[in-house]
Amino acid sequence: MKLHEYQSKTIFSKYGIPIPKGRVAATAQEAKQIAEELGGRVVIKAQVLVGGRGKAGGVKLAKDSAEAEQLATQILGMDIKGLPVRKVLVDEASAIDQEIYFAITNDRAAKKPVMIASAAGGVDIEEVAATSPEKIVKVHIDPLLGLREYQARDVAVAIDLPRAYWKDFVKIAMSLWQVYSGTDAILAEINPLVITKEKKLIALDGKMMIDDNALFRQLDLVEMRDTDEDAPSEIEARKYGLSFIKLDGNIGCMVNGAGLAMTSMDVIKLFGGEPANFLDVGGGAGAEKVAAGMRIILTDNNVKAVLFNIFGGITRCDEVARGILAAMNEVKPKVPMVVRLVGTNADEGRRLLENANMITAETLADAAKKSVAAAKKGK
Amino acid sequence: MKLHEYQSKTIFSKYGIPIPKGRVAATAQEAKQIAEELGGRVVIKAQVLVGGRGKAGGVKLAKDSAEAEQLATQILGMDIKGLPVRKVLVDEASAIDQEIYFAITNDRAAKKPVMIASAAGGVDIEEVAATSPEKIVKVHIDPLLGLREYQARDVAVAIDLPRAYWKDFVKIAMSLWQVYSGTDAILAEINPLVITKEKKLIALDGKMMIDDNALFRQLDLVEMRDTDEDAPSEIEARKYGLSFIKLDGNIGCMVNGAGLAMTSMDVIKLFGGEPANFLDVGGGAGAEKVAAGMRIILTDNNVKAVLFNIFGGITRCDEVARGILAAMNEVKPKVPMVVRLVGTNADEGRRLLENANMITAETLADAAKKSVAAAKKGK
Amino acid sequence: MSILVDKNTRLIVQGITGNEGLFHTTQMVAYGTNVIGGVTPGKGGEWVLEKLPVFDSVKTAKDATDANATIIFVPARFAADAMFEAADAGIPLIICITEGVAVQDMMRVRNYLDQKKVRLIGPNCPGLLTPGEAKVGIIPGDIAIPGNVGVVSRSGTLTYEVLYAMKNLGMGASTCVGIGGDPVNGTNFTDVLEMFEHDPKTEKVILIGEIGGNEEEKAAEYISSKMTKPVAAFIAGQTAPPGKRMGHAGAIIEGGAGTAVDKIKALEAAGVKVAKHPEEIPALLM
Amino acid sequence: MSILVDKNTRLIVQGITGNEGLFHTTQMVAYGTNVIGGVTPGKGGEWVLEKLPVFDSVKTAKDATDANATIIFVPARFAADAMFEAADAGIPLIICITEGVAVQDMMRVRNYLDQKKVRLIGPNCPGLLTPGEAKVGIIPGDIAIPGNVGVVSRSGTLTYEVLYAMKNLGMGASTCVGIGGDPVNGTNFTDVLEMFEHDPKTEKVILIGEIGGNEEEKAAEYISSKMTKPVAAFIAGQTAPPGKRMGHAGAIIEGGAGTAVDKIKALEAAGVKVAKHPEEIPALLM
Repeated sequence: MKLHEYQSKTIFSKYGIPIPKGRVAATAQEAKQIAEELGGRVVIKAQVLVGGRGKAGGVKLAKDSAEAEQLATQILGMDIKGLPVRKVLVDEASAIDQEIYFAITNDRAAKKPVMIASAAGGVDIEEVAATSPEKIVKVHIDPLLGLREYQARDVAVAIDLPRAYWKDFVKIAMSLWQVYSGTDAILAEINPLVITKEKKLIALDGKMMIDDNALFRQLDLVEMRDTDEDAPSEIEARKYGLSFIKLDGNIGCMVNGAGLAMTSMDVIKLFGGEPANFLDVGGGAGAEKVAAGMRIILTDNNVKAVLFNIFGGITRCDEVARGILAAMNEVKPKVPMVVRLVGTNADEGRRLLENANMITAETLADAAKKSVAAAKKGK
Repeated sequence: MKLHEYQSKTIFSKYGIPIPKGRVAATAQEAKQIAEELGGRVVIKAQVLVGGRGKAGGVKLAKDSAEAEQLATQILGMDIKGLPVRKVLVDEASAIDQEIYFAITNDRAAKKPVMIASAAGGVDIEEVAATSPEKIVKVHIDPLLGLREYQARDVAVAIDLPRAYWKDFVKIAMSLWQVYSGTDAILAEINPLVITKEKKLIALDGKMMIDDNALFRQLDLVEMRDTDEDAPSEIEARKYGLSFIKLDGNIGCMVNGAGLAMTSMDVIKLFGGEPANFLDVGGGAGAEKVAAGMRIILTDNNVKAVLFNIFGGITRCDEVARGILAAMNEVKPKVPMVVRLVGTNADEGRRLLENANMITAETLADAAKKSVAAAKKGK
Repeated sequence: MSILVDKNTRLIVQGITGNEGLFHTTQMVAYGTNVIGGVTPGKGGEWVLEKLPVFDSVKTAKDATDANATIIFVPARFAADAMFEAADAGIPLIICITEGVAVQDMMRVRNYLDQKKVRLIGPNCPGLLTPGEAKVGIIPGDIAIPGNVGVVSRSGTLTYEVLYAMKNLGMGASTCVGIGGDPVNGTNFTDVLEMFEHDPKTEKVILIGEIGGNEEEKAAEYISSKMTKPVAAFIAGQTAPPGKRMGHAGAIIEGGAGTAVDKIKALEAAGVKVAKHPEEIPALLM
Repeated sequence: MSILVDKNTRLIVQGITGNEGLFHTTQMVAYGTNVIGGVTPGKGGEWVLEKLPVFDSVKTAKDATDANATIIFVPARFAADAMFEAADAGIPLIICITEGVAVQDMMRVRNYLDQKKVRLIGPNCPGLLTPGEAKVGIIPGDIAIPGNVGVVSRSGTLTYEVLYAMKNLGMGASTCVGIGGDPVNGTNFTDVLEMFEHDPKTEKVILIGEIGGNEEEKAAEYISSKMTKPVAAFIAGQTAPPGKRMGHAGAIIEGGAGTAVDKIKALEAAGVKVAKHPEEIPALLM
């Protein structure tokens, strides 16, 4: 789950990391009022869950509240990489001396959290990593011990941070560790962390991603989820615990297991088709989940055929078959359906679907070919 | 640093451990009022930092507020093991089904925190440990990982706690771990943890000891220190960072290092003397600390001679000598002083004391003999 | 022989009285796996399938049964505790089927278990199958036959596809190891490849990977430098749209994009035959 | 030879620019100890005693000097961090002089260091002295001469008494190890006795204990079962009033009261000669 910049910075601030004065606004009028309260120059920043908004013109400097209103109007009307801008953050403008990159994230290979920092912050850090990897500092954190102050100091030394800022930097690092571990973050990123002309360290921008698997103990954060930017079908899928991604093809897929779901897409493509979605019904999917998945697939008008590929393990094929039957009763689908059931309780599942007028397949290749053919006919 | 029962239970409650309703009172009038507020039967408990108050008559049951006042008057007039009772805790009386012992403390040999529990709570647990060690359950806690719920469940199983109470017991255990680690406790003890007739688990009594070395990060707790029960000389010593214990002999001792201080007492006794105190001036003791130590020793009228035994290491003998001179100027002692300086800057120290009219000694045995002789003469 | 589990495995089931735990215990027992009991706190003293004792804790279960392996079916929020408990009780092999364990929990688990020299398989994995001897997990038993091909996979159901395709061709497996797809887990490709390399019963190996991370690249390194046995592979997600990225930091840490193309290239460079679709794999080893 | 430190020790000082650190660095250098630099965060690039470089971190100090030992003189509240830092930087021998470290900090330190196979001496200890070769700590150098007696002690200044009494009798020490008096520390009597038992230079051993804990009893066990070299001992606190107890729990955990009488009994039963006062010890070994 991604958080907006303004949400991330609110969390930073709660944990003691200095951020610029500012507030989020949903209208240009609000933006104007915030700019008036702040006085002086302000920055208007589009709040969208996608990178590159600066280059897209989503971040502007306003010299006063009148200009703030005007720029907010402009930005609130924008689409950035397909996402409409619904909110802007109005922040006091800072006079910047240096920009630093600083983040804590997971290193899956090392099985440990890691601090990443670079004196070359602000710009695209991925590019820095590619072209000047020596400018990127990484220090691993023992997940049982937690971050220790000397490790933060090691980072300060390694990025040549002027000595006068070490104490503040160590404080910010310890706070960012609290943010990361306290919120079950996958990423807690400050970019840039700036040294201002007034010789202060401030988190000018922030980005956080939270582990969806940990939301059961992060109930405050669940409320921050911005569903405006998800496709309605993805929101509906999440409600049923389905993993769904909409794609541009015409063959709807329902598969159990992420690996097999990706593979089913691969094989459809291998035989000349185009998948309409990725849908993993998960392990132990019951009838209700399957029915929900089928409704979601069929709301996409591009779908000309549906492939069910279920290899029973934790999932029982009879349960899936019941789900398919229930959904068919309700949705009355007009497109051909190819079904392949193998594994746990597959016989019972096939028996249940016998009279349901579906195309059956034995192998995955066979199922893929049949659904490609069916989709072509359906055009 | 020891905490009173009422202080310990306040902390327990803050961390979510259920305690009886009640409050502390300094006068019988207050006790009466609290008993009125609580209604019904109450327990009046002497608040002294020493064990065995129950046997000493410091814990009584009152059937109403009038009796509460009467018993509080009685208990507030008591001395328990030499300590005057200055406060009583007035708690709602509980109807008890079972008494359990439960504590978290340090296991110095294992270098780990340990949970200790016994179904035979309430009584003297030390006796249970001596006579029926099989009734005591110990489970170590990884200090980096912290207590895990299954460990608490293991304890519940091991003490045959009825299943209905497991959930609450696990909650209490997790809370007690938070108490222990959050307050830098050396001991966080609930004895007894009771099952009431109403089928509730409640911490009926509590005892905590805090690590003095961790008080720098436990500033809230520092304010809880009850100095009423310390000798004024010990309070004064603590102010200067000296480790001082008053004893009954007549030879004052000032030594650097706890081991050497104990040894100096041992050797004084070996040669027929009686030490008047234990005083460790600590490592790197400067002149000011030494002067304070000397003032504290000389306020004891029993002292007929003083032995200074300083083996310089981190402590510098010249600094100690300066402290002795400063204190002598101020206090003008009337008793003979035996001085032995060896180690770091000992020559300079001896030179400084040359004209100070002190008895000097070469070896520890020599110093002990001379001070024993001097004290005898001084009688 | 085989790796990790066989007829001598003495297995307990954590979460044995839950829906999933009970269903799969039944399946494992039916397969002939030597399941000797289970754990559900608060249900100690009960019995499952009339012959399997239920204990309140792993410790009491281990004391009573001398189990040498445990399989975990508890809900995700309790899974970390279940793994810590198994490790502390001294069970040397832990298989965690549960999916959805929080990643910070898994980092703590993994760093703790590494101190204890405990082998963890999973989480979010289908477990282990040594055909004809022991099914320790949720891989349907009837889709594989005994043989000399070691199978290791990050995926669940995709593994079933491959085992099933093998069986249809009369090809058997020595042991099938589902290592799970989570970013932080207990056992990686390289660990299992090393076990297969040293297992006399295994003559060939099938590796089933997917996009993300760099474990397939590490496996390729191991294969080219240490392995003598032939390996065939499949990588899922060749046509997947770029997944949800962990932001910039993820790419910096992981070094590469973890694409199927990169992985296939690395494996082919190590002499591994890579299949176009999973049902094609067995033929590559014939 | 000797144990732990000698002429080849390459020592850095954590807290080298502090009062205590600077004073004792001067003393160690004057003794001839191979001090090669120090650490004070924020003072990297400065010099101490004109020839010792100061670094901002143990890592940079280790990288620049290849130090193989570190001595810690930082204030108590920073001591745990200093020990973690030294261990993480890969320094195999850490001597912590600092007194007053919180005990929960020390439990974390000890459990972390045990994973790293790092040797910690202290905290709250006088450090190490191998007479004529290296003084790594605060034991005054001129009170001991080289010889064949290994000395191990929980106490600070009491150790000096014993070394001094030895010197006055012409008896020299192979190495003197102050293990420190804190309840949770890095190295215990038994560890050091084992090193002395295997050190060719050490022919006899002096053990200086005190009341509290049960390390002396454990040492007695080791001596009676494993040691071939003669051991003499002294236990401080024979006349001490019962100390401040850790409440009931302490006694349960520690098993005994940790009295001098118990310790002396255990040692004597193990064949150790126990002195009545410290200056008497050397004679027991003559």
